[in-house]
Amino acid sequence: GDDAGAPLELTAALPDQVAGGTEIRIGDPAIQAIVQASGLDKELADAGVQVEWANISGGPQSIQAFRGDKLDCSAVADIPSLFAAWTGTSTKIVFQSVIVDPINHPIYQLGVAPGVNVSSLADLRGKKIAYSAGQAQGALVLRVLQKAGLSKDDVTLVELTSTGDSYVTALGSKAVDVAPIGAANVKIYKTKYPGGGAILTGIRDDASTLYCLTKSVQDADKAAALKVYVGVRAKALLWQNANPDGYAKAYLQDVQGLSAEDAKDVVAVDGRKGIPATWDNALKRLQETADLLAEQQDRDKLDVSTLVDRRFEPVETAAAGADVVTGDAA
Amino acid sequence: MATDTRGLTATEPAVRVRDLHRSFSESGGVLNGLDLDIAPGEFVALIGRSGTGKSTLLRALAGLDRDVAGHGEIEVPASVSVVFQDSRLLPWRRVLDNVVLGLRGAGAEERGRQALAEVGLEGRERSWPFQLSGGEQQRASLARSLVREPQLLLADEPFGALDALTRLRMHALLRKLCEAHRPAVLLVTHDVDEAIALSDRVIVLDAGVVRADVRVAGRSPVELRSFLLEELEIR
Amino acid sequence: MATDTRGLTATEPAVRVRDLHRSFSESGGVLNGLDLDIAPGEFVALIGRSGTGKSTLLRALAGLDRDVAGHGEIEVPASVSVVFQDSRLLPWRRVLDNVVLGLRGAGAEERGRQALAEVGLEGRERSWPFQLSGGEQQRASLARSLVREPQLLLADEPFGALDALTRLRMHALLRKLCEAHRPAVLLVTHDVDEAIALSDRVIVLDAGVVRADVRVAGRSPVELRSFLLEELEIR
Amino acid sequence: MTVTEARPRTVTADVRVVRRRLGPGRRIPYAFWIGPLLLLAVWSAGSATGLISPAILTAPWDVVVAFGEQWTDHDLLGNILSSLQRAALGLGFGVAAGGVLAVISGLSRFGESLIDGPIQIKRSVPTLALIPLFIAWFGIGQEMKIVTIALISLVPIYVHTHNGLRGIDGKYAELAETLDIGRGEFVRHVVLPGALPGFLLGMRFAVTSSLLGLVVVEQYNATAGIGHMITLAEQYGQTDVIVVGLVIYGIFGYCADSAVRLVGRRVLAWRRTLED
Amino acid sequence: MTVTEARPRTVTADVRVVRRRLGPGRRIPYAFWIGPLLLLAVWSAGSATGLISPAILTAPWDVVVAFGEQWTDHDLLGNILSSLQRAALGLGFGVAAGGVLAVISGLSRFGESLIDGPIQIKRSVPTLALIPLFIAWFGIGQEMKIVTIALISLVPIYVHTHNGLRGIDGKYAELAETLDIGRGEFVRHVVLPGALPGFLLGMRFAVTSSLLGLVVVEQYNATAGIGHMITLAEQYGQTDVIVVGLVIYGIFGYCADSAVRLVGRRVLAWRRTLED
Ligand SMILES: Nc1ncnc2c1ncn2[C@@H]1O[C@H](COP(=O)(O)OP(=O)(O)OP(=O)(O)O)[C@@H](O)[C@H]1O
Ligand SMILES: Nc1ncnc2c1ncn2[C@@H]1O[C@H](COP(=O)(O)OP(=O)(O)OP(=O)(O)O)[C@@H](O)[C@H]1O
Ligand SMILES: [Mg+2]
Ligand SMILES: [Mg+2]
Repeated sequence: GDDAGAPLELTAALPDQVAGGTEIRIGDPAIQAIVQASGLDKELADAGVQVEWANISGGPQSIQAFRGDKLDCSAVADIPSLFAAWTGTSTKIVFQSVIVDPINHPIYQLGVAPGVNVSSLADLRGKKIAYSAGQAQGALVLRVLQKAGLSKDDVTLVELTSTGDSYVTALGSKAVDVAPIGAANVKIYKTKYPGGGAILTGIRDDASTLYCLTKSVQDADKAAALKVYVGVRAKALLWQNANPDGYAKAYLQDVQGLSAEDAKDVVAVDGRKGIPATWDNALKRLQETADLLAEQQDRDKLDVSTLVDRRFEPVETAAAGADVVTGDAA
Repeated sequence: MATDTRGLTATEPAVRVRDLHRSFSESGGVLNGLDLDIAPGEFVALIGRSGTGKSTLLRALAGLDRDVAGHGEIEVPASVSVVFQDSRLLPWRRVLDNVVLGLRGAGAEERGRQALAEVGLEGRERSWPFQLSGGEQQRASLARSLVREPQLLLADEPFGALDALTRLRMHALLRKLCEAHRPAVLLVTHDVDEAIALSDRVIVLDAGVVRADVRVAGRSPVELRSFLLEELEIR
Repeated sequence: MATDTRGLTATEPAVRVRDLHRSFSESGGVLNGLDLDIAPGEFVALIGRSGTGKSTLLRALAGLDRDVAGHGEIEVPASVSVVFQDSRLLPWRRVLDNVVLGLRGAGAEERGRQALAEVGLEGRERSWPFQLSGGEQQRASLARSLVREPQLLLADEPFGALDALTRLRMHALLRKLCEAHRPAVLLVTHDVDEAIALSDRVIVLDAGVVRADVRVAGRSPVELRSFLLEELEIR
Repeated sequence: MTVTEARPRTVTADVRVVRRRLGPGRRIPYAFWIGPLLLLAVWSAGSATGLISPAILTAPWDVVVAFGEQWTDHDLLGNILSSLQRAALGLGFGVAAGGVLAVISGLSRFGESLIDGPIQIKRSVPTLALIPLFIAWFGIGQEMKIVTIALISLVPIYVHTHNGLRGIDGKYAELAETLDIGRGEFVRHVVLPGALPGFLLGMRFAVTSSLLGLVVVEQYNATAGIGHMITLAEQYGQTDVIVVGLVIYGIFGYCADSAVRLVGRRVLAWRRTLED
Repeated sequence: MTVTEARPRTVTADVRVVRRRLGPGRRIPYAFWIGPLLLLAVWSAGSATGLISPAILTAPWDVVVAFGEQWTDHDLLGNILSSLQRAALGLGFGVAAGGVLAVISGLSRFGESLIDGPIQIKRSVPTLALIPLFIAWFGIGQEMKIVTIALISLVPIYVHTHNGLRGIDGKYAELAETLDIGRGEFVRHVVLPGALPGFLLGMRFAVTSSLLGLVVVEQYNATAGIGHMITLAEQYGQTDVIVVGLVIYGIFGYCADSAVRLVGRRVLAWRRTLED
């Protein structure tokens, strides 16, 4: 953001023409790998968009980089944009995607410690559950409890930050009975700790967004470049659906350092990505999450429509064309 | 008065001490109003019982007692060189480097080597201080002071760890040096004979003041010796 | 042979040294086949030029030279006490604590106090070592050795920093102690008169061997003195 | 041969030889506070002029407000106390173990060959990465936290005491050998006092390490504690709360450090160094 | 008055006085390796007998396999090199800055009052919590990483050098004052060599700190590096890769530490301490 372009009202139409030399700073490692593997990088280059990729993702890191104005956009789930708002960093969601079959391909499952009997959400009553207030996993636990009709007092919430594989370790050492663990880690968990199990939550946790500094979408040059990027990103997700092996190789193996086998396992639990025909449902779910957190964690009410920039919605759906998903899937 | 007893000419003294007080505790002073003059080029020996304040006086003259309580007036020449009671070689510098420390100008090293040779430490230039015997350390420390040609040399028992023969050699060396550069010298020694042999004047320190102050020239060494020993033993 | 020159009776010697070699470098040894016997209760003074190896010999007798190259046989009594050339007080112990260090049994402290008083350091029990003058440190170190009543006392120039009077007092103290407990003593000194005054036998060390070994008893001090000085100066 | 007698004088002039001081000179009283106050001044000025944006570093006055909020609404005192308790317990065990290990390994080559390597290796490995091991062994309760902090603070104590011990002048060991004292007395009278300056330096690091260790261990199953507070605030991106935590850390660390140094000056009264 | 002459002997018996050794005694050659090897043996034995479950700590042989895999498939060498480069650069700047600051603050009470407080405060504050500041000032690129590591390694160098300097025996400063040498020479001939033992101890901590700092900084926008590798492996629960990382840390840390100690023995040849 050194040489800022002309200011752009948030209500003004997104410019089509990218000024020469416009650079956007994006933390979106998976898409970065796909863009490079699929040849979509040419499309970006042709449109005159220069991307400075950052290997940054997730809430805290991206918010820190936003505050220092060292990053324009970052790929995250739904929680970070809420926390950014609550802590005074203004951001806009410019991209939304979903999982086509979210219930059977969740991001998180509930890992169950060896020897603990939990087969449905109702069994959670009285159990020790790992809880991390500021992270997506924490929000998930609250939603699970809400769905199971339990209050915080019906279970023991064990404050535990999810760093690395700390939840897997906590389960394995029976420090907690239940903890949300990444679906991709379920198999690793079960092999590492025989007797360990996992159940599905039955809750949609597929929110996936690209959120940007509001300042960046107010910059005409960057907004134009982002418009291109959003289109390319939609195509990249569709490419990922069509080329799971290419994705596994380009991202999971080459970037994330997994073995070919492990990468395959990860891809297997991953669901197909969907570009929703409209963001309405996603925003409804985001509002629910915001309300739940506001209530459970004593925060201000938040109107999530202020956190999105819907000018990018048509750009995204247009790029996906006929491949958009509608109805329940969205 | 001090001046007439010493029969000095009226030249400005090199060292002038007036009413010097120093004490390390409330209970009693170490120096209690000491007066002392040393003429330029004069060689003064200082004797006194162990613990009377000889080193304290030397440290005051060298300006090393900022934090010691007391008052009084001291004037000394600009360039002072000290041979400490402990030989105080920097343990992390080799012997030659210790000797030439702070010497400037070309030939500093050569002068250092020569000074070492004069104190009998030829060939030990590259030794570490801990590799020297007690007497060798003392001689290295002496070499460090002698190589500097100061206007005032303060030497605190510089020959204490030396055998009779080596000691005589060092006497000769010191005398040669004094003749060449004529520094004022204040030499602390426990050896009354040494004091008489080397100095122009012998001073006896006791109870923090100059108890006796005698010129050597023209007096019989034997008489002087017994006088000094008596002065020393009185208390 | 060494034994007949000393005219000893046939009792087992307290110290027995045979063919002792010690060297710090390839180029030359410090001790080169030294032989020495000291009878129980005998007082031997060791003189020699600075750097001849007196301290090296003492350290060998004290068993402190494990890492020094050389060979030879040494026998010494079980309980040995050393007065080092540097006074070597533990800087972090007060003077009295230094003196009583390692002393066992009730009354250790009382004995320490007494020893300090005997060396003229009454009232300095609670001082830190750095607060003592050079001679006071040396006396504290002497007190530490004397309070122990060893079978062998090795003293490396224990009076070097003392004035004539204090020195005489220390001589008397040492003599008193020797009469009471009769340790074998090996005392290094640079003062030939001191050697003659204190010891039963004087040994001159030179070039790493015993160059001269003379009994004091029955000989004129003046003659002895000039003989020893001659022996010292020969090289 | 005239004897000069001392005469009483009325002058109390004090003209000393002025020699250029090469050491640091006398301690300036209260100078101790200048650095931290300057830091505070720069911070305040930066915040007031807008040079330091509040998103990056909350202004001091806002920190005071946040402090008040945390104190009244979020039991800041409770956080501090439970953190301090953990740190103190861990530090206590760590210092004891580190000291004992250092003496063993310092005085015996064999002990050293067994103890030293593993400690150096432990020291090179990130604690965070070892936590899974500790969780597996000690669970996620208080025990694991105290063990972890003890291990963290053991390291500087061990290394510094060992180093200090090995740095004792060999002549004091020689002296001790000629005094025929036992190993116990040797340790008590020579080794410990001689290694004390090293130990105290280690203590300075151990104290701060134990506090810093809180940030790591309080991510695990803690419901109170400064580290816990900072972790949560980081997740939420609550800069002001983070800064409250940092300020508390800074104050505690600085005070603890100054306390150790003060104790050091007391117990090292036997030294005459450039410090004096 | 007979003079005894030395006689040549053929005996080369060496009967010395055997005095109980109170210091640690002579260095045992290669004893250096015993600790780490023992650690390895315990680890191997534990893994082989199943006492250490692979879920908690991967068996050594599996680590070797994982090491091979990382080496051939995931450019382990590249990771190591880019980490080392970062660490070395940061360390270089940190050591230089820490040393200079320590000398300034060590020799001047005024300098100390300005410098010392802020460094002690920096030291008490978790680096992780400062990263947002560094990001804001230096971005998320290499610059931020190197600055962070430099600050991390500055601290031990500063504290130890300062402490070592202030611990120099005051009598050497006195000596220097009587030699009329300038401040530059004083620093060069007295202060630096006298503070060298302290500096070297600081160096041991600085080296490991710089390596440990990698784990923190390489969480941010790094695409290569050992810290990055460990962070990733943690996300995917690849215990074996984590342990590969830890082993590399252990080896580097241990070797660096041993190297500094070796250098220390060389350059401190003028000392006679319990170490010798
Ligand atoms: N730093 C100090 N603190 C307290 N007392 C001290 C200090 N330095 C010296 N003294 C005391 O002051 C007195 C004089 O000491 P000084 O070193 O001047 O004696 P000296 O005449 O040089 O004796 P010596 O011949 O034994 O060296 C002694 O009693 C000594 O204990
Ligand atoms: N550790 C050492 N390394 C190398 N040389 C040494 C060492 N210790 C002593 N020497 C040398 O050995 C010789 C004998 O030393 P020693 O200390 O025994 O002399 P000394 O007779 O006690 O002399 P002095 O009367 O000066 O104390 C000296 O030349 C000395 O330089
Ligand atoms: Mg003196
Ligand atoms: Mg000697």
